[in-house]
Amino acid sequence: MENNIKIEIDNKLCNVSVVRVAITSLISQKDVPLDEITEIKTAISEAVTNCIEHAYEEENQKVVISAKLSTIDDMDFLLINIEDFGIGIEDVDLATTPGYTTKPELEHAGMGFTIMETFMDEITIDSKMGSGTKIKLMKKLRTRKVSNI
Amino acid sequence: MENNIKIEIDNKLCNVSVVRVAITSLISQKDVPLDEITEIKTAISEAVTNCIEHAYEEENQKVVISAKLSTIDDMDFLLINIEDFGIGIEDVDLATTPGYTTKPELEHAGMGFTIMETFMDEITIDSKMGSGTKIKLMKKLRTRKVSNI
Amino acid sequence: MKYTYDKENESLKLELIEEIDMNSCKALRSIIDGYIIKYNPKECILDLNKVSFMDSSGLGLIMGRHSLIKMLNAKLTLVGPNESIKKIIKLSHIGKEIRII
Amino acid sequence: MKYTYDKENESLKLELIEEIDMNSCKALRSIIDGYIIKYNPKECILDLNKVSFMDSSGLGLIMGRHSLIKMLNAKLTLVGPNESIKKIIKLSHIGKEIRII
Ligand SMILES: Nc1ncnc2c1ncn2[C@@H]1O[C@H](COP(=O)(O)OP(=O)(O)O)[C@@H](O)[C@H]1O
Ligand SMILES: Nc1ncnc2c1ncn2[C@@H]1O[C@H](COP(=O)(O)OP(=O)(O)O)[C@@H](O)[C@H]1O
Repeated sequence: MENNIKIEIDNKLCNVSVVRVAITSLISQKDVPLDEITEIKTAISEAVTNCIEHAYEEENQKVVISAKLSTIDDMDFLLINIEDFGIGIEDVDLATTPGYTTKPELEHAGMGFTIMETFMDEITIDSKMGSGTKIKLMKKLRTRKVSNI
Repeated sequence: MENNIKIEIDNKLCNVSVVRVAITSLISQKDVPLDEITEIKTAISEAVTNCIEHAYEEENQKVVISAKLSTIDDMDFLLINIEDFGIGIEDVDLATTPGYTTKPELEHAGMGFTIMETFMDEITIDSKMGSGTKIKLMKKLRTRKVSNI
Repeated sequence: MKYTYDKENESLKLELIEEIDMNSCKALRSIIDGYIIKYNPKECILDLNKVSFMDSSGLGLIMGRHSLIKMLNAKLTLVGPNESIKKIIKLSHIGKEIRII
Repeated sequence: MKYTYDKENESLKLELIEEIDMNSCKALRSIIDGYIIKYNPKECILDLNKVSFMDSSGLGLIMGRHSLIKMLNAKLTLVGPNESIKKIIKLSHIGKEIRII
């Protein structure tokens, strides 16, 4: 069993909440605890905000989010890809250092990647200078199972 | 000024509410009255549900929803396309007749198109047998303007 | 679903909640019919006060229950639909046949 | 934004609401600083009880206000963050520098 959703947004900050509600609605098909939903929302918010804040100079660029909810052997997994086609990340190790940001003047905390790592089970960063960045996030859901007793 | 969002879902009924919340979140960027939001949600719900209920025999097929919010001369317009790649509609005139449904046994009311027509300003139906159906919905939003007094 | 059966008036009241769309309808249908068949009431009241959203699938649901209830020689009453739901009900022919409060 | 200024203790309390993300932060920042500059309080309390969602942009917002408030020789207190927000705050170095109630 699996369920797929793909969302393509313009690079506007007001669209980050559109993605959050859509993914929340998707996950809610499973009986996932509220705190886990909040943490997943936060991780996605970080990744999407990054594409909008760091990837592009121009407007009317795209960010693509695809989410897959899949059940394997009674376990539920959420896989999310967040992709932009912007400038890319030069040094991924440096970028993922807690507190590192190239936009301190805009009060970025430099904690986006740290939060994604903390709140998800797995993160893969695939970035190429000049062609874009793709973040893969994975989480095994703490789905409440209906007991048969 | 415009803002675009595109959502691609698997043909599962549980995904209709994902589309509804996403579009609601998009429209909420404008100060639209609640009853108008509800009516737009209803029209979209009809169109997406139709693609899932009528277009396909198999699972794992796609429905694509794209929404454009655009401001022209201080007026806000919402344009939504709902598209499937399924069997198509043989007789559009018949299909849009109030009360007409090919699935009465599943308690379909046959009022989907009537509701889309009632709640939106414009509807265009573009359907080809064997290749799919594309519904275009348009509505001029009753956006509350901030007064300058 | 909250339900109240009023013995004296033989009336069954069912309180629907949240969103009624094609997805939720399938479950709702069999639950509602279960109550109706259990109590065989003279009147069935569907309370829509807590329904924030309903599309034409809800119309199909109401029409189907209306047919069943008519067969049982009882009547159907709708309570508290919001404005958009009222509009939807009035678009269909059952708008004339069912009492809406 | 609801605010209360307690003259006796020279403490300013600001009640943040709903979601704090990069989009809402930009407006929040200038409003909060406006209040701080107006009252020049000894203590600034950010009430997060009604904040259901905050990501790292909120962390940046708090860090920025913390710097401003330190420059004014005042202190910053956070009240009522939910569990995920607490986790986020503790991930950063300000988790050690700010009082959280
Ligand atoms: N999608 C992206 N495209 C280009 N650069 C990025 C992207 N995401 C992150 N970065 C770079 O990585 C840095 C660290 O990111 P992050 O940990 O999220 O902190 P912050 O967003 O607060 O700066 C950013 O400051 C930016 O330079
Ligand atoms: N996307 C579609 N693909 C194929 N057939 C469709 C589609 N949408 C609508 N139809 C046909 O048009 C009829 C009327 O649609 P509608 O007015 O929405 O009523 P209902 O969905 O309740 O049947 C449907 O019963 C179906 O036969």
